[in-house]
Amino acid sequence: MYKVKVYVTLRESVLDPQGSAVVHSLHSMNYKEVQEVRIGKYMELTIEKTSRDIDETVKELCEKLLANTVIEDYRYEVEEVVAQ
Amino acid sequence: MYKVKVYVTLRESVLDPQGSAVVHSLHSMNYKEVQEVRIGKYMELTIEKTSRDIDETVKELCEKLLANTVIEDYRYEVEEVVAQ
Amino acid sequence: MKFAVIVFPGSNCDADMYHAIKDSLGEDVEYVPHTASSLEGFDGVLLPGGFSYGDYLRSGAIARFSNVMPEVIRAAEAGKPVLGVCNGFQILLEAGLLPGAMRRNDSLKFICKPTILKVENANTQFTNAYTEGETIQIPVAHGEGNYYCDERTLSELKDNNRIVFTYDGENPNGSVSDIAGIINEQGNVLGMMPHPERAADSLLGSKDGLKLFQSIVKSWRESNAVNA
Amino acid sequence: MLSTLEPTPEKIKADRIYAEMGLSDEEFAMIESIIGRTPNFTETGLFSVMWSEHCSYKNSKPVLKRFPVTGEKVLQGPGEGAGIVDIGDKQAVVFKIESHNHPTAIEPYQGAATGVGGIIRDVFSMGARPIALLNSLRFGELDNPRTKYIFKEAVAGIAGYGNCIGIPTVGGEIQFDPAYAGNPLMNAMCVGLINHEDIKKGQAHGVGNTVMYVGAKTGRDGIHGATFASEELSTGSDSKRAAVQVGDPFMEKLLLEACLELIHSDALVGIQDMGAAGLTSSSAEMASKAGSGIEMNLDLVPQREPGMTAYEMMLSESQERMLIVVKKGREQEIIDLFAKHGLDAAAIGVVTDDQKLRLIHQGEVVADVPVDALAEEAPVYNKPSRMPEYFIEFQEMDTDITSVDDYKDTLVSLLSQPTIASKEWVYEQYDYQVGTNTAVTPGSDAAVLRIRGTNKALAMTTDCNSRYIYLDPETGGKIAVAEAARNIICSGAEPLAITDCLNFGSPEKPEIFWQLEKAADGISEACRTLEAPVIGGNVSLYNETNGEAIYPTPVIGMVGLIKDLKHITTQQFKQAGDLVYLVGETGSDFGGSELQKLLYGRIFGQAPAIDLETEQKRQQQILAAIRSGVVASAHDVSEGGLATAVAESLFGTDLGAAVTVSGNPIAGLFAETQSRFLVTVKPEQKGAFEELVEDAKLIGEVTNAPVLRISSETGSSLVEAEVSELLTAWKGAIPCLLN
Ligand SMILES: Nc1ncnc2c1ncn2[C@@H]1O[C@H](COP(=O)(O)OP(=O)(O)O)[C@@H](O)[C@H]1O
Ligand SMILES: [Mg+2]
Repeated sequence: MYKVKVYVTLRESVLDPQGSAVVHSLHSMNYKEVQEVRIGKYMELTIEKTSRDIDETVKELCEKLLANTVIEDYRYEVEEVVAQ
Repeated sequence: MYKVKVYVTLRESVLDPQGSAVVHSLHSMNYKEVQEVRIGKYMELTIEKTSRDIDETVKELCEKLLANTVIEDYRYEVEEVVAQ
Repeated sequence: MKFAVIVFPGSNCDADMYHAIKDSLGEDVEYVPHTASSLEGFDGVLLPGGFSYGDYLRSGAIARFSNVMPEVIRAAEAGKPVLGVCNGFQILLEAGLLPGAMRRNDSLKFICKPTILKVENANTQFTNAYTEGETIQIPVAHGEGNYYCDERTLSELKDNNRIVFTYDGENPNGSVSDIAGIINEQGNVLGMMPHPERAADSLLGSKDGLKLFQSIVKSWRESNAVNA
Repeated sequence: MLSTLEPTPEKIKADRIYAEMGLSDEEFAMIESIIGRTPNFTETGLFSVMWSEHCSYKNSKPVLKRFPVTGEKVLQGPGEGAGIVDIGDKQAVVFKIESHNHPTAIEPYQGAATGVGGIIRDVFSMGARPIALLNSLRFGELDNPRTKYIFKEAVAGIAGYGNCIGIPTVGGEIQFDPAYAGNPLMNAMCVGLINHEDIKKGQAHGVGNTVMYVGAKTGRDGIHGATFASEELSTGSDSKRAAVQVGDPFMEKLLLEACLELIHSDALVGIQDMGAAGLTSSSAEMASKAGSGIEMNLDLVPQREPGMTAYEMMLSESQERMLIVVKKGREQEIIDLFAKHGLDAAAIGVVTDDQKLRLIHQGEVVADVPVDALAEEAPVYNKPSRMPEYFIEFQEMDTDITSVDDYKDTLVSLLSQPTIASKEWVYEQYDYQVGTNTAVTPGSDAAVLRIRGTNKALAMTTDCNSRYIYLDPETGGKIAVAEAARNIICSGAEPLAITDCLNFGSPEKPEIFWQLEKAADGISEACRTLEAPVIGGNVSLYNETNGEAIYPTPVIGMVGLIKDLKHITTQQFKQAGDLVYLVGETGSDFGGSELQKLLYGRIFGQAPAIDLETEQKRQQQILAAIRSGVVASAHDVSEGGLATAVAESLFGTDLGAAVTVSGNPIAGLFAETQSRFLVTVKPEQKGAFEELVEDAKLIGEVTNAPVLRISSETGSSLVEAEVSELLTAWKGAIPCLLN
């Protein structure tokens, strides 16, 4: 059994309206020290062990569904856990 | 200067319709090994150093704005970086 | 009676609310910007629908920190009627004036359609012109109207008759116990996802929402003993 | 500073770098002779976007000339952000349609969303308040995951943008056909209202006046979008990622409110949105129209990313930006006005008298070219045109259909064709009511919005049966306009004008150019006969994937005026006992029909014929009947024929109907003969109605029992179905295909 964590972030040059709105609001709440916020997705997947290489599977999941590679980048971490 | 990563996830007890939908489509794409998906937010903040304790600040930001603690949990990581 | 329609950046049902009050209900109403620092002179406060601050992060999350919000809270504490519709409801939740939180619709899609509501509690200052158990047609239009609260809060809401409207028949968003609208303990703050201001003119298909506003005015007149 | 990485003029010429930007050798030579030297990299970029088909219409101009563009009520024809038509009471309606096909193919959510954002800016930059959005969509068949994904995401993107900004999306049309599998179409239309006194034009008058930039910061997104839109899609198009922009509807909402306030300021001289080709087209066009020049200091352009070059800034298509010209000395007022709406405004240049676009970056002149050369003097091509083989073949074919297995099953199948099926799955995602003016919501022939404060309303629709146009572009072009007008008329409105979006394949192919010319001829003739001039539009060519063109798809957006709210009419049958009339004769018209597609899996033969005089006469008579209050419901008979039209009129009611069809039952039920209407009338108004509408034939009546009964003249039953069964097929089709 694997616990996989996937981080999907907007590509550097892509506008992040959410992030800008949050910075704006933090400034007006007087947290002027916050310079930038970028907002992405964080996903936790539980995946059963199969004969396939887990890295290969996760990469495929990300490319096909979890991330929109036209505007997003992704990275992930795999951790093997012992099923209870 | 700090780089802060904030992870906001739905509480265990709260149903995650988005996660369920992703599991559903992964299954129909024949990734039957995926058992569960939980979807949260991943935020990267760039925060200037001030006299305040950074942990305190980040906790406040999360409690006040970044997470809605009625349904969400959060955790974060702080990394100090040297400004270029 | 004089109403304030609070306008946040990104509000987009502010004008609809304004016209419902002015043209259909025939009461006084003014827009109040999010920057305002006083709500003096207003007898009721309306938080309209829309996408305040783009609904970025979570709907209502940023709006609750607007300058005018402490005044909205003060008005609520002073017992004035405060109505939040759709995004307004979301803001009231984020601000803690009502319990619970909103999740995305269980369909994960924005949904705009007429819904049938059941008036669960006709004994509030927002519903006294309806009869208990009456069904009314009021449209919804939202992407995040899937109301959530924990078990304890839910039983408290139920025990104290604070669920004011439920969806009758189809639940469009997956909200717990089919909740469409709830009221605070004091009975002067109502949050609801359906849009009564869109059901105040028969040209648009239903006039069932008008009674909600009429209820507010009626209660206010009674408690202020003002003669119309 | 010229980026050291940029090629020198000599290298641009020697290595034909201009060709990668879409300029031909001849065009590059023309540029050299206009400016009297070889252009540098930035200048080459300016010309390449401004001379792209998307901005210059270099291939389509000769065709567009054919359209009738004037009319008594036309206040502004093609050429500005959007056209304007007078609706009385010192008010006018502003509308335009535009394509965002290629971005939607690459990134459907953002592509569709920014398409909506762009057309909204076109309307509010005219000074009008946008009141409604429509769209016209084409996808491949919903039988594969990729198409389903594009369809779902494009719809979500349209919804995401329109809902957030708070403009109701009230109508549209969708067709599904393999011809669009690789190249979906996304056309968005916006309708706005304006008072005559507020009409602003995008012109940069007054030497010394200040050029200001407002809205979102400029990033590297969408660089070369206009060029990209003027190329065919190929399998490698995914790598053109920079051409996709992310929209920020919240920013646009702020910009919208700020600009509508700005319109009332006498400090404002001119305003234009930064659409395709961003800063380049907005500045060059504003100066060119006013006969002036503009000098801009690019260091002052608000930038989202560090280190952007002049080339990148000028070609960026970052969204939610506007360029305005204000009176010298009044800048602070403007800055304050925008600040009130949470926006920054920056003075970035001045209006000059030398008719040049001059750009300064980091202390150096990085471009200095005549504005007219950019904006107006793009070459115009008269492309060769040739009648395609398929057309000649189709004209000879017999398309009669002599047998179907079971009439009722056929009707059920037709109702479940995604093109006919209910689009509720789509429009439920659109907030079609925000603004509380939508008197007729999606689901009828046209959407109707009341004009607050008056007793009038506007009806609006988008239409285009591209199958007919493929079979016969000229006839199909006429039908597209006629059908739009029918939808408007059936709602109780008189057509005011149209906007069009010409989606075609590559004009380099003579057969495609022929389609374009013929369709334009057909549209023009219909516009003349039906008195609905063209007040603006958009051209999207090169809609091909791997050499295969889409069906020619000239989408028509039409707006009509309802003079009295009492005239608002919908397609739903109203009451049991009402008489059902069919207006117009029925023939064996099956070319390009839904039935043909259903039975043969493809379309062929001749498009249904249309006689515009007859069309016009019937439309006028039906409108007169509606205005005199004798019409209970009206619906045009289109895809799927009379049986489909009757079923559609029953959906959303708890009624039934019993009707009789004459002649050949297959044609009577399913033929797509043009210029036909389905009308119901209260029995007591029978005489009055028949007097007003010549070609009306009584075919049956509305019944209490929710059953549809259709019989032949001889009395034999053709169709007998519970309305609920038909409804299930019709409503369930699209959700079912998506699961
Ligand atoms: N993409 C869309 N967006 C919004 N509404 C749509 C869309 N497609 C279809 N509709 C609505 O569904 C109804 C039926 O559409 P259609 O079959 O094209 O009608 P018609 O043939 O009368 O033009 C219309 O009210 C139309 O506005
Ligand atoms: Mg129609």
